[in-house]
Amino acid sequence: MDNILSVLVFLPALAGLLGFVVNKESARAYGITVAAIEFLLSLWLWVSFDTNNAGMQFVELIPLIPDFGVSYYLGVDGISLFLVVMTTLMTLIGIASMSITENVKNMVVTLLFLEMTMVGVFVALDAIVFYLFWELSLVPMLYIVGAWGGPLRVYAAIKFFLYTFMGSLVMLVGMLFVAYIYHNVTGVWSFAITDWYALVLPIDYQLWLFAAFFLGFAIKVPMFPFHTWLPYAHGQAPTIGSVILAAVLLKMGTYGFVRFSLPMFPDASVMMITPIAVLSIIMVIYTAMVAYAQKDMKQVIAYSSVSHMGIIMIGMFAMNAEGISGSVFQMLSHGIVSGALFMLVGVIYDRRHTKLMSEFGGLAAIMPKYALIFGIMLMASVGLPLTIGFVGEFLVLVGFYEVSPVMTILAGTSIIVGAVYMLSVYKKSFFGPVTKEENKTLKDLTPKELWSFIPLVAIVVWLGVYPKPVLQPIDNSVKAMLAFMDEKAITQEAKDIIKVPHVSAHAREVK
Amino acid sequence: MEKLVYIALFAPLVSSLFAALFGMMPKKQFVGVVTSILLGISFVASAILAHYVYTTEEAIKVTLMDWIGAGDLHIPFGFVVDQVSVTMMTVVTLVSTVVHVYSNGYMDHDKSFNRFFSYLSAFVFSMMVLVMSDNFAGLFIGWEGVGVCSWLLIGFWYHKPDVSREENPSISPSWAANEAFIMNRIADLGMLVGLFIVYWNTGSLQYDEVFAQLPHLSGSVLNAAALALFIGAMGKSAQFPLHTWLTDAMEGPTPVSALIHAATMVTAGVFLVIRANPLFSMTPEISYFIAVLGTFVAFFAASMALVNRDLKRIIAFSTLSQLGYMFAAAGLGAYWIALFHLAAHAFFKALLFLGAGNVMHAMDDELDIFKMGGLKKVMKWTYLYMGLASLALAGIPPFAGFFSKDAIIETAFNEGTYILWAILVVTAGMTAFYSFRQVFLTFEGDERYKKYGFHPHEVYRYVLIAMSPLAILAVIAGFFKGSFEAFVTELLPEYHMSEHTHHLAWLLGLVVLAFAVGGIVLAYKKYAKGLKRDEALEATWYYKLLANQYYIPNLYEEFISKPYAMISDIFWNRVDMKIVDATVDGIAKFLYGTGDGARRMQTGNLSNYLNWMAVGAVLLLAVAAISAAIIG
Amino acid sequence: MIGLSHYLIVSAVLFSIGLIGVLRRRNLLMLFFATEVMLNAVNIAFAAISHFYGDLTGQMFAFFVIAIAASEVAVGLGILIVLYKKHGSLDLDNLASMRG
Amino acid sequence: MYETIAFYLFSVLTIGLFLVTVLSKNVLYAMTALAAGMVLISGFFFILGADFLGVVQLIVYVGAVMALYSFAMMFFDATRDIKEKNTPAALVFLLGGLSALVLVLMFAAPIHSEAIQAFYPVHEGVGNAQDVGIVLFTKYLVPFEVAAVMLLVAMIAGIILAGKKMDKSLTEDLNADDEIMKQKDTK
Repeated sequence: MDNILSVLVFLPALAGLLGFVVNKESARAYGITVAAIEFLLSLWLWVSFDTNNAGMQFVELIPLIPDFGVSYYLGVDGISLFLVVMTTLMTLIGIASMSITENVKNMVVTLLFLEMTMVGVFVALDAIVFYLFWELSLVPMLYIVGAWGGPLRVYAAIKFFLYTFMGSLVMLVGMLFVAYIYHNVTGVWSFAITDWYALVLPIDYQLWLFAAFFLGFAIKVPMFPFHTWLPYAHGQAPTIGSVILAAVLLKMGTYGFVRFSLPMFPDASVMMITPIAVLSIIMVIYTAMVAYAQKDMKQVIAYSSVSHMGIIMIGMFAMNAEGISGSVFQMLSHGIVSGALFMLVGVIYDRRHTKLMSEFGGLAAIMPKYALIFGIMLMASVGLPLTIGFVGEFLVLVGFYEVSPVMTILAGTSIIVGAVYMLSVYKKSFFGPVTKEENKTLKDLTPKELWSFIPLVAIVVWLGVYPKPVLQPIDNSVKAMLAFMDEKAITQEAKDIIKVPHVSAHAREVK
Repeated sequence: MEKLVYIALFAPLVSSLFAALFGMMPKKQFVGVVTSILLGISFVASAILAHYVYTTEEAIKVTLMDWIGAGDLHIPFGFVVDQVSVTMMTVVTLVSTVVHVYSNGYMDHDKSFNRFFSYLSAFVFSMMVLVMSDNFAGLFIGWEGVGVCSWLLIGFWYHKPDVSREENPSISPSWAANEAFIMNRIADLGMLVGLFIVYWNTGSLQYDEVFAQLPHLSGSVLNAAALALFIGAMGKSAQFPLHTWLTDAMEGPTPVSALIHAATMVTAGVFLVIRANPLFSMTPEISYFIAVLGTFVAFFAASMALVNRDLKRIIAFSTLSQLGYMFAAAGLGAYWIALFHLAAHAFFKALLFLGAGNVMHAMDDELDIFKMGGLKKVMKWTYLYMGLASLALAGIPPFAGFFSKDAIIETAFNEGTYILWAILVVTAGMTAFYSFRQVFLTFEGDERYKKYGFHPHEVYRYVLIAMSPLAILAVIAGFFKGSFEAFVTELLPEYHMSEHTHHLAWLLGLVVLAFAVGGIVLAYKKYAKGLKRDEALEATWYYKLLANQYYIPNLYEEFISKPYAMISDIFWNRVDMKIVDATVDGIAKFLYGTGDGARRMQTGNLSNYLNWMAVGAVLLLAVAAISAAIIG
Repeated sequence: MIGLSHYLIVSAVLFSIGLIGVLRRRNLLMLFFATEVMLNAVNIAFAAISHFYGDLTGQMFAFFVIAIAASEVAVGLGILIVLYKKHGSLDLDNLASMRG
Repeated sequence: MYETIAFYLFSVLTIGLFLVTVLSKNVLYAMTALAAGMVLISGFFFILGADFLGVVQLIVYVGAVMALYSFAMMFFDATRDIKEKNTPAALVFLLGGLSALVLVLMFAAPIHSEAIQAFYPVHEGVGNAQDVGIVLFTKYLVPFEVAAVMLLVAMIAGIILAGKKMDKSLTEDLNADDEIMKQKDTK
């Protein structure tokens, strides 16, 4: 299977097309089957991935427009591998736990198409291909929010679409400009990211390009103050939409930073550490406080997403292996945990058709299994050790401490403010006496729901206790990237700040 | 021996998971039995390890597997069983086992019986990780783990509604649980920062590697690390100003209070300081600060205990006060004395709490000691236990507390910190007073409970038997002071009194004893005959100040909780909606408005279009001409 | 001596006259005339440039302009006739169905 | 010398004639002036040595296009003056004047680039028609064919558009015929 990546990318889309001829009753089963095959394929990818190789693997390269250097260029490294696996997993679980009853077939087809674009973004190594998938991913999400959403769905969907689209257009300009510079320098056109890596740019170019890419990625992340589309999108989207949005789509932004901004503009990245860290700290604290003020359970989770993305952002700009590996790991962790939390909110919404916390209270006594799983995910969300949430957060903070102790302490307040809003959600919804009559007869998790959560709980605990299988490949690729950034950096300041880890004994053996 | 280490560590985990299997089912008696047995196994393993370490004088180190590895950071799941950790292990598992057995009786009628044991065993597991870990990160796992278990257990009766602070100072179990968790989190941030400082300056989090590196570090780094770690310790050990959660945590079931909020978890902070003694002994300023804070908290908490009416809260304040003593000892460099007091305190304080649990059980969860009195007739054994524990707490020879607490006070004198010494001596007197005020009000005097319609009765016999090991240890633990010192100073720095102090030791002891006996006598005079309320005293400002915990919870509420909620609300409604989001919408509206305005150009008249086109063409031409002129 | 600029200026003036016609007239037929004027003006410029640079490309362009003008007239007049049948006039002011 | 005189003469005449075209109210005058202007423009071409272009200009514009216009005018009432609400003269002349000014300025400016290379240079001693033919049928063959197709399409389009309902009178009442037919039927 040399072209497993192509299979991974296009299998869902082809299956999605075929899905149109599947009859309505079996659409769901069909979706689950396809997503399961896709997930197994991605697992196979992981199994056959050489964890000691820090470079790109499973590379596929077919020139598309040779004159302009555009090619169909795919590959994965330690950083993208697990994002792909997480994408397929969350899609599978999302489809399996889906509670939508109308237009199921369309939803399944949309989700499969969305899966193609998400996998495509993570495996694309050609900027144009990357950009194609990046923009294409907006369409299914627009449709999901706009067609299955709440009362304000059109507003939310359009806001989401236009906002992110605007950002990525600026990014496109940046990409074209990089290609242009590349052409000027080498005389050939190329859109391959790996070629671009070799480009050493002067500082002012780096800064401008960094800004262009930043806008595209930051809106997607979403960074403060570009985050306001997110609460609307989450508030209006159906559960499955929120799950995918929080788990995968937001990661595309942070992944973009790792894939493009850091290695391509090392000096600009170093210069922008402080502004980005300040924005991230605002994100962490401010949105956590906003989350605390929410009355709607789903909005709390939505804002908490923003808050956690702040941690991911700050880790990325730690410029050392601890921080960046932690940040990538935190992407996975946040994907799983926030996805699960949105699914959990969906469970209660299906039963009561409200997400207001004041409508609940005392649910722990009525729905103990639900309360248990919510509790586990809550603890993972606030970063309890031995859950997946801790590993990333700890590494991020460790990493950034080297850059700035004061800002680390400020960002570290996330463990406090995060606990504040999460525990207050839990207390308002699950603790206290049961006050509402209609809550007394609520059903606990059905087996279907339970079985969608069990894998997530298992992952949360497994990767919390033994993150090595995931963390090590990530770390290898990140170390390689850092070494390369350090070599490429042109200012002394950047060389000082980018910290190349000592090559461990293990890695030396491999070489 | 490795196997024993794992047995001691994982038996509580197995126990917790076993109980969790039945967590959502109605009460199953065997759950309680099985978990108790598993805890017993853990205790036996710990005891054998203790014996092994005692005889061979060598530490056992095991590494289970890698945990986190990124960059240059490598954290394994490594465990070390040395003199300090084995002491803690033994104390923790012993008290836990007793509490487990006790809980079989205490939680007898609770519908969440199985769940309770699951949490309780999970707590023991976390505590074992905390004390056994051979690195700071592992300690932090346990640190947070006990925090969560404490959250679960304080909020165990989560169904109770929130009430006003006047009605119940803790508002509700779930409120108290959240308070405890969040306050601990604040301190944990300090702890984390401590870890970061340690890691970036020594390149490791393993105790032995870190301590080996310490002499090469600058003073400011050491101070920062020590301070940050101590902030972590302050949270877990409820030192001022993060102390309010501990008394509120009394909302949890009483066995929980005994195990977590008296004997084990709250001493984790002291354990950390003892564990990291090479660091703290190199930072005299921070250590002195620890000692001063400890002394202050000892006095401060004791003062609040003087007037409290709540049985459990009095004991909680006394726990706080005793933690202050431990920190004072550790801060003054007498680490082994701190550890000794920690162990001794664990025994008699757990006993005291369990006794209080018996009383509560008998009094249908009534906690107001003003409504009790004369219980000695029906609860002979409990009276005996609580009396013994209180004697130990008051520091009356030959009970355990005398040996440990006296040593601390002597240390304060020996270090020349006479002010601290004086405060500690006065506090010892206060301790004796409030302990016996409580005992006398509960067990002696008129039977006020009859008025309120209670029918107290003694608890199950096996519960009383289960408590007996604690009672015995509370009595005799002090006799092992010498051998304990020899044992733990293998690892901890030795601490000797100077010649001068040595000569005065008997005198100093007498002073302390005098204060302690004085306190008891005063309590006996005032309360043994029955409750005579002194309205005038109760109306004074200082009485009210003490009864309201110096109004500190109110201050926190007014100046932290409420502003936080208010600012959050402003951030959401004003900033996020009205500024950030409105800006985005504003841009959209502007574009829409421009489009709407430009629509008027679309008259449908081709001639107008042509005019516009001409205008555009001329403009473009002009631009081209001008730019050509500039460039060319 | 007549140089390139002379021709270009004549061409520019003629083009502007055509532009004035386009702007001023409301009768479609007259608009067509004005466009023809503009096209011819451009052709002069092409031919002149071609001449003064000794390159035939300019003439080629002029050919194609003429070809396009011819087809434009053919199609445009057809449309005019249809319009006239429908509205009975060729006045632009009567045609406002595209009003936004 | 003759060239100079011819240039100025043609310039003045074309400008005047085209002004008449643009400003006249009478369609016939306008068209006549346009045709005359076109002829004079072919004169420019001859001066510039583009003989073939000049001939084509005469044939296509003066011959074909003008013929088309005159036929088209037969459909409309061409003798009457056109009544139209002209755009305000100020705006028109401002725009026209401005564009003329800018263009003139641009064209009058000295040309800097000396290094302009002829892609398809004029050959000495070869007739213009031959030269044009060679270039047109080699380098510009494809555009030429495309233009041919375009002309064909335009022709067909013109026929179809203009030929629709050709059987019906444009000027008389459309219902009149129907009336006559009905009357015939009744008879």
